[in-house]
Amino acid sequence: MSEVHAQTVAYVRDSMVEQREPPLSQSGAYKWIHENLLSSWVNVLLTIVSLWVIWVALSHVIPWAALGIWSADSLAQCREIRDEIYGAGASVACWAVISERWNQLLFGFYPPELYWRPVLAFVVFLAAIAPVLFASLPRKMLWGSVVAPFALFWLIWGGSIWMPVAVALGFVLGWAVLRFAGPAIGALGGVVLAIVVPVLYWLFLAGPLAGGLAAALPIGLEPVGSNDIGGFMLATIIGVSGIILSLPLGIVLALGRQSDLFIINKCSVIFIEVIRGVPLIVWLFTASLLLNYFLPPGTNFDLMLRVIIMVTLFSSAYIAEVVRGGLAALPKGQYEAADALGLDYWKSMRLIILPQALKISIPGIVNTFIGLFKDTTLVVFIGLLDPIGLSNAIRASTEWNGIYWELFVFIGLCFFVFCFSMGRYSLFLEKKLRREHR
Amino acid sequence: ATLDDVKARGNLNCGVSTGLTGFSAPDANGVWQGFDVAVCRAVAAAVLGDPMAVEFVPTTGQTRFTALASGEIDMLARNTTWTFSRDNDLKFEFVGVNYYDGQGFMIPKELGVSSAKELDGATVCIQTGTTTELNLADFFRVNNISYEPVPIETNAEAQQQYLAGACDVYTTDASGLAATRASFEAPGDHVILPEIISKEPLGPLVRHGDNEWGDIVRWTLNALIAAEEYGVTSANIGELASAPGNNPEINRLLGTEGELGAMIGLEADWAQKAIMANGNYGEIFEKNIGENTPIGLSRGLNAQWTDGGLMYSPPFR
Amino acid sequence: MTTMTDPPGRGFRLSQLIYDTRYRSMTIQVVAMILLMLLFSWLVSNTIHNLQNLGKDFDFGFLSQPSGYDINQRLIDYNSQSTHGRAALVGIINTVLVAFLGCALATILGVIAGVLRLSNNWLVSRLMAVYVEGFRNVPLLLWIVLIFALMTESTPAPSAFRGENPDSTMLFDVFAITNRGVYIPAIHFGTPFFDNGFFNWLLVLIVLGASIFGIQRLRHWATEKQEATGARPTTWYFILGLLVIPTAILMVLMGAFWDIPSLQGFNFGGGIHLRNSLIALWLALSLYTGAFIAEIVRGGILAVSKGQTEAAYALGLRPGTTMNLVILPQAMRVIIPPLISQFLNLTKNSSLAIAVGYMDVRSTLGGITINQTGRELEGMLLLGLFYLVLSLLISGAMNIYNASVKLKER
Amino acid sequence: MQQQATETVDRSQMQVSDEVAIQITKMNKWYGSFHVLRDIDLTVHRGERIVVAGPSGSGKSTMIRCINRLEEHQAGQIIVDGTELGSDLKNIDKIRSEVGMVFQHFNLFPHLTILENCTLAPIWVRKIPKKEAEATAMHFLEKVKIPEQANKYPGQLSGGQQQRVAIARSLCMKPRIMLFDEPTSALDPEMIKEVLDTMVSLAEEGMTMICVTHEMGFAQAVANRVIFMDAGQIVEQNEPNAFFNNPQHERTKLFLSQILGH
Amino acid sequence: MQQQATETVDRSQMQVSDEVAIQITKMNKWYGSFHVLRDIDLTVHRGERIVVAGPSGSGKSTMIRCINRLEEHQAGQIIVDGTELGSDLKNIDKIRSEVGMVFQHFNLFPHLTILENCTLAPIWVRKIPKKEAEATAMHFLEKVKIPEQANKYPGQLSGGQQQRVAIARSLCMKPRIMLFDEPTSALDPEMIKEVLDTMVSLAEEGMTMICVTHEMGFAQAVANRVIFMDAGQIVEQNEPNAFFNNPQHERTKLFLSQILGH
Ligand SMILES: Nc1ncnc2c1ncn2[C@@H]1O[C@H](COP(=O)(O)OP(=O)(O)OP(=O)(O)O)[C@@H](O)[C@H]1O
Ligand SMILES: Nc1ncnc2c1ncn2[C@@H]1O[C@H](COP(=O)(O)OP(=O)(O)OP(=O)(O)O)[C@@H](O)[C@H]1O
Ligand SMILES: [Mg+2]
Ligand SMILES: [Mg+2]
Repeated sequence: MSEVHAQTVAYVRDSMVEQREPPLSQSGAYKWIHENLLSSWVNVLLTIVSLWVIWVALSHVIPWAALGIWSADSLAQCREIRDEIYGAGASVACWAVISERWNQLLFGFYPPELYWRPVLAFVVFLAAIAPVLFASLPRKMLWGSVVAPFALFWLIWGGSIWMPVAVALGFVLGWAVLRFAGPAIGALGGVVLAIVVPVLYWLFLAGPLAGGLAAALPIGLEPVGSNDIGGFMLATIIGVSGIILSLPLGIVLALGRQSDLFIINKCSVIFIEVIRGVPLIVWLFTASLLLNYFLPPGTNFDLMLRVIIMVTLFSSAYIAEVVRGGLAALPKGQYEAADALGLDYWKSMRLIILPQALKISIPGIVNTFIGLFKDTTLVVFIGLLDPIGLSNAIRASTEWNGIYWELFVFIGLCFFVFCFSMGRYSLFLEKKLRREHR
Repeated sequence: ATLDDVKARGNLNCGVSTGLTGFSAPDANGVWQGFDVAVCRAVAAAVLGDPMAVEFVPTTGQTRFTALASGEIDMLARNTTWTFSRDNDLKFEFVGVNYYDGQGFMIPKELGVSSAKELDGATVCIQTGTTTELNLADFFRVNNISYEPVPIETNAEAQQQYLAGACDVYTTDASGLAATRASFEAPGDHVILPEIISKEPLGPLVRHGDNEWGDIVRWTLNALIAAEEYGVTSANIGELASAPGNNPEINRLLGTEGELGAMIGLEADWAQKAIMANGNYGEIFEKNIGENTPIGLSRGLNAQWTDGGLMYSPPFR
Repeated sequence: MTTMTDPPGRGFRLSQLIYDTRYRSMTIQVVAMILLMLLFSWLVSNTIHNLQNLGKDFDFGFLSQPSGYDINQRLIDYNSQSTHGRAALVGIINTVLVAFLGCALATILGVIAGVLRLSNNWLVSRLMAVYVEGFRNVPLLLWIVLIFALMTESTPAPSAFRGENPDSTMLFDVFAITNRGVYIPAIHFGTPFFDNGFFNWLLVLIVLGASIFGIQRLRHWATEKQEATGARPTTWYFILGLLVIPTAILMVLMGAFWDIPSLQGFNFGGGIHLRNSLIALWLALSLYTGAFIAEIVRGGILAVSKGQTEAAYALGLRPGTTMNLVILPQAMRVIIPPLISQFLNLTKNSSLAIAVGYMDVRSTLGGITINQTGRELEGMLLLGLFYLVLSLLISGAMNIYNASVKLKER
Repeated sequence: MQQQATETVDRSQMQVSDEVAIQITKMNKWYGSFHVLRDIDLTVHRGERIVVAGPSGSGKSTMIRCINRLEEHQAGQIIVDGTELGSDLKNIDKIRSEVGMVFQHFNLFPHLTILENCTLAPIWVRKIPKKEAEATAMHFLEKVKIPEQANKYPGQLSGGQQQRVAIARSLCMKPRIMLFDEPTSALDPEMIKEVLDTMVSLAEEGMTMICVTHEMGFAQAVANRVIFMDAGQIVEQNEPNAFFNNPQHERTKLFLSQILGH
Repeated sequence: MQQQATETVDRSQMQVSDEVAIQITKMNKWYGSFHVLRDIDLTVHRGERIVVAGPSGSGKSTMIRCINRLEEHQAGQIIVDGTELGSDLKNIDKIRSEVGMVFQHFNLFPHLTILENCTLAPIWVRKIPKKEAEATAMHFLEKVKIPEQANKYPGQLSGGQQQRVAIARSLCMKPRIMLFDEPTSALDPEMIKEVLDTMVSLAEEGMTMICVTHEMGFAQAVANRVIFMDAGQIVEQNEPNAFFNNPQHERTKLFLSQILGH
């Protein structure tokens, strides 16, 4: 034992040590391999197993896919070519079915000379969605987004331009009522009137108006029926319109679920839970088998439209939960500040709460969209020709009867590319939002 | 009435199968082709004068009846078996039979089975959603033998399962079996057993209650059958129509004599257009499923009554 | 307490219905209620009208009529002469079965994949990422179909087991893996105590349950011992013995014998047949949901801050113990709620059984039955109700669990 | 504490009129069964500057939040500017647009620019033309000394700047009364001064203010009354000098010893 | 700073033995290609109380985390209590159970009660009977003055209390050496004192301690050596008085002027 300072060597460094490179064993490929693949015997084992798995998978798939035959008229011809090149019975893909039918898988039976329309529609859609997804774009572009749905409808289904215009006019009407009559009769009355007037307009005026305009000034595109729409185009249309149309309903449901008005709250909860508790496929069957029962006798519209309605209801329940999350994430102070400034419920929702809550919800909405987009494959069970339905139809043709994997692989890949990139985007957005919140 | 609706709309909504080889399938250009499709085209031609004025609505086994009942389609020309309960309980009207089918079995040759009665303990692939599974259950129960049903949603899957040996037997309507076998790499390795365990008269149907429309569809089908009987083909029909011959039945059929068209509310040359659309019944058969197609079905029961088959059109008079 | 905020004397004015907070909410709710009722009565009257027009009625009588179709996979007695109601019940049991199996396997797969994805083995974590992304981004329907087809293609047909020098042989001479499913040995009783097989198995279950209870006591005892002395006595052979011996004795008493599957005619006979449709659906559902669960597990583990691991290490805890005692219990709280909602999804997704011909309730009640009887309205209603009840049960369980594990905060 | 800032205040300029701005009588409030506010009686005259102090949880925030109905009181009366706060929505709207409120956490709207934050309520509630609203907003932003930030977003500003914007935002509604709920307690020390300065200048202009704060320097310099609350009731009130130098009630003494000894 | 608290320390009681507790020679560490620790040489004797200071990012945390292998060093030698830290897992376990560590953010296990937090490691690592472990835990909880919180969960405690629990938790393993990584920097001022007091009493009992801290009052009162690090190296070390009053190196001077001038 000694006194306190006995060992204290006073020390001052005279020259600073410079930054050195790490020793070789601690850097470069050696270290990487050692650390990432072989750090312990468990790891070595895992590495070996993984390599084996990769080998098994690739050794089967790569030759089959890479040696595939790309040009043939039918499966039989494909087999002949294969026998010629690789010998009988070799396992190679017959991609010819894709090269011959890819346009059907993408567009269904849409007239090939009109392919520019869905393509243009897709571009317009991307342009319209861009300002919503990327906050850095000028806000003015949002006006484009507002108009886009009507343009998209017109581009895809064609027909007279006056129909979408007449319908759009209804929204303008509603807005005008809200803007000009609202102040005179109070907020609540304004809202009610802004719903009633356009609905009356659509019911009684829009049709004749569109007809009249079309007669006076016939501008239009060649109409294309819903039956001609199929493949990924159908999946996209159902998915996109499902999500976009379900947004307003979803927001209303979310607000309803947050509301402390007992009846409204309970109704929203019941709606959301019932919709979410039952599989989509049951809802789709409902759309196809039962919807007609619930509507006035004689009403009869397009299966695709019915599916879109059902999908809209379905996704609105999911969107509602996403939006509810967004609403809950807003600090209470925002609600209070809006109240304190004298904004009423609707104004504070519209101007303060929803713009922020929706922004937070976008990643969730994108994820819901991915799920919905994948789920559109279920429409095959009610006879719509989505990619899978089309693959069945293609197999039913005498040329391609008997082909199997190639169609599924192609469809799967398309879905993967689409959903994966969407998923990455939503991840990016989530990270960005989290950064901004810090 | 349906006829007016169709005329006002300018096209016929015809329900077909989402895809059944030889009967209905879209080709590379997206144009529907097949035996059932031809019936739709004939009706469209008869009613609207344009065989292409058809909107094909693909239906599944589950959705077909609702589609028809709800008015989404004007007629259903999808391999649908005419049964008592469908006609009466489901309130539809079968207008005739365009194909006499029956449920059969296909089995690999190497199993050495020659009769369906030997199938005790076999695994049987069936396509669900039709009368098939009921027939199957009855057949095995009546013969007091056991089986293992493997229900499959689509023909493509069933084919794949069968080829991989996941089931010993594939059962569906004989026409489907033939079509499936035709697509195999080695069709000769599979046999279709002689037993036909059910009657499957397939025909177009319409809703109950609109008899005018039912008559139009019925007689369009009959016109196709009669045309074959009288030797009216798409090749000679122009000639026969322009110069009325000495067979009054043909003349009435083609509208050069009598007022048959007016009686069902159509043009006088309605049948002529219907036949011109795809040819007569025999031509349609040969083109889509006949012996010269990959499917290679023989006429069998579907031959004209004059040839010992069941195709028999009531007289046009 | 009384509300005194309003000056007395002034009576009720109509404008209060809108401008008075007390009445306003009432007004809105009453209006909403009326609108809702109107909507409902409109729908119902439409339905009645439409049914009338079609000459149909609303009647569940079809449930007691013979179904006329066979179901291959059934856990209760059923044949084509049974009623539609019984067919629905068979379907319900099948749905519950595949949902239960799926949830179990999906959890296992998901946990393994989620943990491996965090592994410092680059190859393994990449591989898991491929698995997760691959399954998450392709529709489930495609996976079900693909896995079904893959299973039939990659396993031998029963005929391959036939002959002198068969292409395939049975695994350990008792399991047969074929493209029709897997055949495993079954146990039968030669001298059963009861005539009804069910009671025999019930007896076995009771004995097994008693053994497990004994094991619980044993482990409890071991824990007490550990608490008292610090060292945990070795108990695994006791546990094993307890688990096996009583049941084994009972089995011997009842003359249990193995029923080993063997080739009989077209197929394997005897034993238990796990059909490919079940296995494929089960695998597909599990793999698909497992991919989502993997992400949840990964998120849950990442959510437990690195500091927790470090603190545990600094205390001298081994990685395994740290995982069990520190990381997992915390991660669980984050993981369980989304996990349950994945279970819900899996259960609902099991309705895609139709794609592989697995006879779940969607295929029996919602498929063939509706198709044969034309009772869409009644059938879909029952079907929807069934799924709804199932979902509510699962989410009810979730809420109870959530409440019980909530972290105590200041 | 920022006494240096407030020493320059010329108290004689701040006039108190006889007119009653806020009249609270026997106001009571419960959260569930917890009695938060008990028989609050308070009369505020136009031009008065009242500081509310008290230990945490004593109900200060709740009281001033009742004044513009962010919380509902269950018994008693609150009359603001002659309008009684009841369940009548019109009255609530009227009072809210006349009473400005500044929160501890600013609660600026992060998705709007500073200028938009300031013009939002005038445009939508007061229906003032946008041009005019912007002019007013710029005027008040100049007053709180940050006109150059008008087109930035709240996230880009420091805490002190944000709080000044929050004050400007309230002022744009031309309120006759301002409520402050611990406006400086979420701020770093350097920023407290700039916010207090703003408040002092407001006081100098004769704004009626009720301010919950722990800044005793501010209270001493600006307030003409200090109210001390504890356990949901007003325990003591007095003019600042008397309050600080000669507290009467036991709790007040204890509280002041803690606060000032700190 | 809490100098009043530490003024009472009787330094003469704190004995330093000749025995070497930690011996670090030429230790180097890289993060990727970034050279974090450069040629660290340090000998700590049993009973020594060492304070490590230095600007942010200088590698203080990294250094003490290397001592119980929370980070791996890539070159040089670390010998703790005669056991060399290498890749041998047994050695690592041995050292970890002899070296206690207290983190800036406490890192208590939120799902376990305070008592369970304290008994977890003794039971599972030292295989001590539960009863005994609990008795020890209560002993140390009393020592850090919070025995009454034993059955609460960490989330229910204040920051200062949590940090004291963290110290008690480490002590329950009866470590021979304690490492502290800025134990007070996440705490509110009132709470800093209670934690420092606990550390002082530990020091008085002769615990070998290495403590990264910015509490210079603590350093002056308790440490018998202050180490100043910069850019991953030890720039200067000395006994506290000399260190604070007569810093030699330029960087040390600069650092001290910033820290003390604050
Ligand atoms: N929404 C609420 N529900 C229940 N109790 C609440 C609610 N808000 C506040 N309280 C309680 O009411 C009491 C008074 O709260 P208030 O916020 O008015 O206190 P305060 O004096 O402003 O305190 P501080 O100085 O901490 O802000 C506190 O006991 C608080 O816990
Ligand atoms: N995991 C890591 N990967 C890469 N660099 C790291 C990592 N951890 C720390 N560093 C870097 O190493 C350097 C030393 O970090 P360290 O935490 O030891 O500093 P410190 O002296 O404790 O600083 P502070 O006072 O801020 O805690 C810093 O530049 C830091 O950015
Ligand atoms: Mg407060
Ligand atoms: Mg540090």
